Amino acid sequence: MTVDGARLDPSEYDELRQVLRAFFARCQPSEPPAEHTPPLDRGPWLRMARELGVQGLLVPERWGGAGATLAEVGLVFEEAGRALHPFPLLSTIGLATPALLASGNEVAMKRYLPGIADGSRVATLAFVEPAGRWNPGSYDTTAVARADGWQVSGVKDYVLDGGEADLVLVVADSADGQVMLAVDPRQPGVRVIDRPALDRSRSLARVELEAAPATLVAGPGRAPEALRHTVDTALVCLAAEQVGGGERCLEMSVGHARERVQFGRPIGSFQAIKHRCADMLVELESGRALQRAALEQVLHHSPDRHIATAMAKSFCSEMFRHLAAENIQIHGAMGFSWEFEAHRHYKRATAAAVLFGSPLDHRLRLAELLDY
Amino acid sequence: MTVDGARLDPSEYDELRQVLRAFFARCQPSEPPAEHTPPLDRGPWLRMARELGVQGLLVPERWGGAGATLAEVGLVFEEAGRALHPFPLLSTIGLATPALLASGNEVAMKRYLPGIADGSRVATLAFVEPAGRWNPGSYDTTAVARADGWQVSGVKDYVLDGGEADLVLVVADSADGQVMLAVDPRQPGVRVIDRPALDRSRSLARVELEAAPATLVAGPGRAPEALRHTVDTALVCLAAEQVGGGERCLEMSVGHARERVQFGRPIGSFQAIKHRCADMLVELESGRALQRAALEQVLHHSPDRHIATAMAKSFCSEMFRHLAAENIQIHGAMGFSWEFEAHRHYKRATAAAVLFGSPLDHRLRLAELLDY
Amino acid sequence: MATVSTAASDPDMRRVVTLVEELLREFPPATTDTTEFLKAQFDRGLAWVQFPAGRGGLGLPRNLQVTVQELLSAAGAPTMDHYLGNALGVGMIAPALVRHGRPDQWDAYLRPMFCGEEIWCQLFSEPAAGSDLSALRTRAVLDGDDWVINGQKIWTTAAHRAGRGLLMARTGDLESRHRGLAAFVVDMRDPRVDVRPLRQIDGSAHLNEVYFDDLRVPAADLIGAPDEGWQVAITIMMNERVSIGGGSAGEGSQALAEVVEVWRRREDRDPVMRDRLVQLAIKTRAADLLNRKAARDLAVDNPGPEGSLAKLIYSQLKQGVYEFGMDALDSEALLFGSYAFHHPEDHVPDGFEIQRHYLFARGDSIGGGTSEVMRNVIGERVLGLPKEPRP
Amino acid sequence: MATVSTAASDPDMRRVVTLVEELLREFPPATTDTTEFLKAQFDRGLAWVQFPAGRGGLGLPRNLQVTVQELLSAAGAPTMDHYLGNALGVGMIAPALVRHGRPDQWDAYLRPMFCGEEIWCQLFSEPAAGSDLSALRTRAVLDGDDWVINGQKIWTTAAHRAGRGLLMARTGDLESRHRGLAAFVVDMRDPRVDVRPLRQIDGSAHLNEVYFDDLRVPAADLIGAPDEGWQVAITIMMNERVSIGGGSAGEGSQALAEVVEVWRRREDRDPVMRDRLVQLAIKTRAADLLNRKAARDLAVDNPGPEGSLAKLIYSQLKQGVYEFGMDALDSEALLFGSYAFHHPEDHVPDGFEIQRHYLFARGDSIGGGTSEVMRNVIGERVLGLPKEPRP
Repeated sequence: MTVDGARLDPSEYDELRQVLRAFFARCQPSEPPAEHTPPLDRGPWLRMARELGVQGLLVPERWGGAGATLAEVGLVFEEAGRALHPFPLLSTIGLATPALLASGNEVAMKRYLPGIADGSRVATLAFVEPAGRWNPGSYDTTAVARADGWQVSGVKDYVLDGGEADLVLVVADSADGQVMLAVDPRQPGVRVIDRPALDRSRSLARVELEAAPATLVAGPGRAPEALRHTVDTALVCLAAEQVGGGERCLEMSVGHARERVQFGRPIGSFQAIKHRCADMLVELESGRALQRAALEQVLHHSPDRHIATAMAKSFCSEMFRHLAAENIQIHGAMGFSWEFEAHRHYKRATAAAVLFGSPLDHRLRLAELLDY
Repeated sequence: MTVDGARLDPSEYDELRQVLRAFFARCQPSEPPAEHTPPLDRGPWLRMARELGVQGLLVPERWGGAGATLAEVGLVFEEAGRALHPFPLLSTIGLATPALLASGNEVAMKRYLPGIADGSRVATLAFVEPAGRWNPGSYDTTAVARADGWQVSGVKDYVLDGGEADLVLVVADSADGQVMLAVDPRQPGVRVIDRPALDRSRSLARVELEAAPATLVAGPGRAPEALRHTVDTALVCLAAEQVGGGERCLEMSVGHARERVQFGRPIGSFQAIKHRCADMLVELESGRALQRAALEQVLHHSPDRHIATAMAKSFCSEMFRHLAAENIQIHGAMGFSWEFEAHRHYKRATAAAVLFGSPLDHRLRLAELLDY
Repeated sequence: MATVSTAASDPDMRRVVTLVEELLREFPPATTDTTEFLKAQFDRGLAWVQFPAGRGGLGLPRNLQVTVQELLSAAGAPTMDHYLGNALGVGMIAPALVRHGRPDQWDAYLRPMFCGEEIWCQLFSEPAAGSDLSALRTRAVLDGDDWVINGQKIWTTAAHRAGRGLLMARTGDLESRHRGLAAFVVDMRDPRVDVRPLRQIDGSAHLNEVYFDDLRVPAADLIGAPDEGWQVAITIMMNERVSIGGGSAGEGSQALAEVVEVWRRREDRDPVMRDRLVQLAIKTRAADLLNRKAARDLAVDNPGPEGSLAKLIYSQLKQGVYEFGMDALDSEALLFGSYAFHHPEDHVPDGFEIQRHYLFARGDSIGGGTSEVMRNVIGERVLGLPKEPRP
Repeated sequence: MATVSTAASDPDMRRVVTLVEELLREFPPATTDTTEFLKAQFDRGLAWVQFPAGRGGLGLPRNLQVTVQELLSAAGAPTMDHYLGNALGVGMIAPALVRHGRPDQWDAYLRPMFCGEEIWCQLFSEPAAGSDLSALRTRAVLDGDDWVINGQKIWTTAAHRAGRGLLMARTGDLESRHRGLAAFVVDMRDPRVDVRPLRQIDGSAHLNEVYFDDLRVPAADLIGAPDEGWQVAITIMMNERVSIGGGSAGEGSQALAEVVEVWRRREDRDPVMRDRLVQLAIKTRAADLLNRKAARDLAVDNPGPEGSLAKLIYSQLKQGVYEFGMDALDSEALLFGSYAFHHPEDHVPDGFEIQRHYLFARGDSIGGGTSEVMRNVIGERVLGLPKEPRP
């Protein structure tokens, strides 16, 4: 597996960041309805692909992408985290795209990546099962090769943006070991059920497969390592999103603390608030440092990358959850109101901490990796 | 095992408290020397027995004591904790006295308790061994019954006030099970080695026994339960001492915060200090509530007493350590100085947290007892 | 209970125990309508034993009410906190009415309040004055025999179902700060009172905005003097902290029991999680012990700043407990039922209680005085630390 | 390292790398006396590359010094922090001398300071003015060509072995607060300077009291103007936080490594303890990453408030790490070697390093500005929050 993208010059990062921030601000949806996660508005999604090329950043140029690297993708997730946008980014470019690239399967890449890059295809990866374990040893979902192609049966759950996806990559066990398959959710034998999500800015689905027709993307020789690389990439992307979310929470808190007057003074002049904000900054910058280091290590395929991603995800999860909670506290009753943005970050932070394994799950892995 | 003492009327508690506080203040030793824990000054110790009857509080009247209860003893430890006095109280009245009482051995009680009550006998309990485990399943120290009496061999460590003790109660394994024996440290076969203690206000010793002559205090039918009761009692006493220490630390912090002026204001008017003190009070009062509840449960031999003592010791350990650290922080560089009282509380708190099992040890026991 | 047996030697205690026994005999809880029972309880002076005789009380020390509640609760009778949905009125406003109001006001308001016929709300906070009442802007202007009220309140609990409200309004100018405030009883059903529900983090609307547009309040409905509002507010807030902090005995234990249930359903009992649970159990025990002590120590009409301690502890504890609950749910924590708009009294359990309580617990450190304000109160009023200088 | 290879395209970087290579070739660290090596390093402008040429520097961006240190350290050469025991002078006072002093002062002080011939101390704190320099009382009165100094300093690091001190004294009246302060270079060997060691929590005397009794300081030893002391202090404190906070790269990792060693000696690896250790490892990694970033971002002579961030993080981290170390020692934590009075440079390892570091770490959140002051600096100077109102 190679990372052959060309990295932007860091001087161009600020520009990319501004462009992304402006775009997300422009297409920020109105407050999500309470009863369900809103369906994806495909207009802005296509515009994002066409105007910004976000979905194709990681996709090599020969398949319609920009051939950039995880460094640029990290920026996208920081900005998406700030904006709290319900775009299916984590599924499509955080999971499915690296999975396809890591498969090394030229046919699959040629078939699926151009659609991802041009925004016409939303894709996701279904690996977790109803028990909710993000790093299981084996899967109950089984894949069988038949004369007319593969068939896959089983139940996947907590599938990110499963209800929106045009392509579902399914991880399953076959007689010869773990495989990764492409499933078209509109085929017979596939049932996609929306799950009511705590974080209404990211939809979740259960995908039930009954002898569903499937195409092999990675066989037993490749699938386990491809999955590991995909998860490392997704951890870095999610950590970047958490950094962006934490940054936004701190920004809101500081803004409010400067403006809001109580007892005749801006509340930010009280040490209780000022020191809380200072501690938030310390946590945010620590998380950012860990996330950036993890990104570099995954990018360079460094031997310590599993340690770095586990550290980043574990720390950034708790950082964002804490900052989102502090942001509510600093805003007082307003922070607790439905109309205001703060609670949506808190829900995003709560759910993001669980996705791809809890902070404790990652620390348990770290204890092994560090030989403690 | 019965608790047959008569409890003081709560209205008399305040008076007892004042008497104790005045006494400890009067015989507060000058700052302990650095190189070693100072030897016990027997004068004040005897005076405390004669004037206040502290050592005989738990001792029934027929053996020269006051026949009071653990409730009064708890008060003594709160005040001793405040005063940070190096009296061998925890060993003599927190361990040895309840062990003798719990043994049910009238001969042993008649022989040893009067000397404890009148201050002429310092006593301790040696149960821990060099591995430093406070709650082991079995002991390496062995006791053998011979025609001319018992002999005990082995090494005990972290023996509280072992260097001062006139009587060492030793827990050992015999052929028939756990036993408790009385050993005179001046007998041949006994070697007592002072250990350099982090907390120089409480001396520790290693006691090496080589076929040392011993008298049986509790046989296998009684010793294990007597030890359990003794440890429960000692946990309550130590927790009371921790509450007293915590109270003193908060008092010092609040006093300093009221007086010390920085940036033109008393530092206690800054929320950073004020809120810290408020949080200290919350912890202190929580610890006090747990300690008092545990005391009542041990006093009434309630079925939940093991839960209550483990909760009290675990929480009060962390409370005192935290309050002692905060007290240093609030005093700034002065809190860090040898001349000032704050660091001695910090050392006491650090050591007290380890004695009779760490907070985590107790929580592990609680997890079992609560069936979590 | 040790308390009851110890204190029963006291003639007041014996009197109260006898009255409760009579009440329970004449109105067996199992077969008596709740409202009827509560009226009988009020008429025997067992509503608030510390209140004057004939006004729901017996003029006895307030801590005897704890005994009353324990005895009633043991007999299955309705207890204030659990059955009335009027904790605000019964727990906080009633003591303020008795302390600052007139006997004719006691007669008019206390009995319907206690038996649940009239729900009360407390109209204090405003958009520009959350924790800082001295910045209130709602104005009351005397016009003949009426006060005319204009302004807006916010974060008002239960306003949507309240019959009466205790309103804090400014009778002086803005510069008069806390000195120019008055407390009024207002009729929440008056068309000049506009109540708009405020939706919160979990979709529920516990709170409301309330607008007053030339509401006329008879001068007789002023509580105390036209500049006594600040004192009324302090009485209410002290009681509020006891109430929010304390709530019913064992509030902490209830939250803990919920997450222990989730924990015991788990297949793996991770030791790190288990230790967190043990720590929460210890803190819960401490909080419940402290709270019971605070309830016993309460003197007549005079809850001290200890209520702030209890409120601070419980709000942190509940957040910690439900965070543990969410972590124990693991991936199930990703799911939630409905965020549909609802009033809290409509709530039907839907299997996502941990998630809902987790979200809602964030408000525990905000409503009824933020944890920051609680720490100020503890630092200044309990520990005697100096106040912040006024700018 | 990625940094070196990226930035080596830059001509400044190439020049520095060449100079270091030459220095190492001419003075092989293995066979060169430390002082001689440091003099040669100074003369080549590699002491502080951001300083003027001929004064230990090359007039280049400060961040290139990081490269110098990395290259020297890799070659086994003495590095400032580890070999000099003069971190205070080299890290904090030198930049202030260059920023606020005169060229003749640079010539007099910088070379002996850098090569360790003259140790420096910083005479700021006083008993009545710990964190609050505007309350300083030590007075400097001009008498002919001399300033006459009277007063007392406290908590002065290294005063007992310092040849020179940078003294902050009041030239105005007390009401002039921070405006009436001046900075002087004083000769610590003058008999009118009385240094008394202050013993600390572990028996060591890192700190001192210093008394000045009619000490005469030539007017030429004033740094900057007689009212420029506050600016000098700020320059020093900003550099101090970088230095205390940052210290040498990997300070956090070193503390962590110590306790990991204790941990690995344990027979049982309790999972709760293990998780704590993992959390500390994560925080250590974050702190070292942040610190390295801060060191790289340093602009010439202009460390920003980021140093406060690093100091706050490291002080908390080290306390947490050594608390873990003590808990990992279990009953052994009850023991300690000697509390005998000693100067820090006399310290010989005695097998109780964890205990000693645990005790000493309590000072990390106090010395060089308390954590509370650091949070104020971060809140006000990084986040732009409003200051406390002056009373």
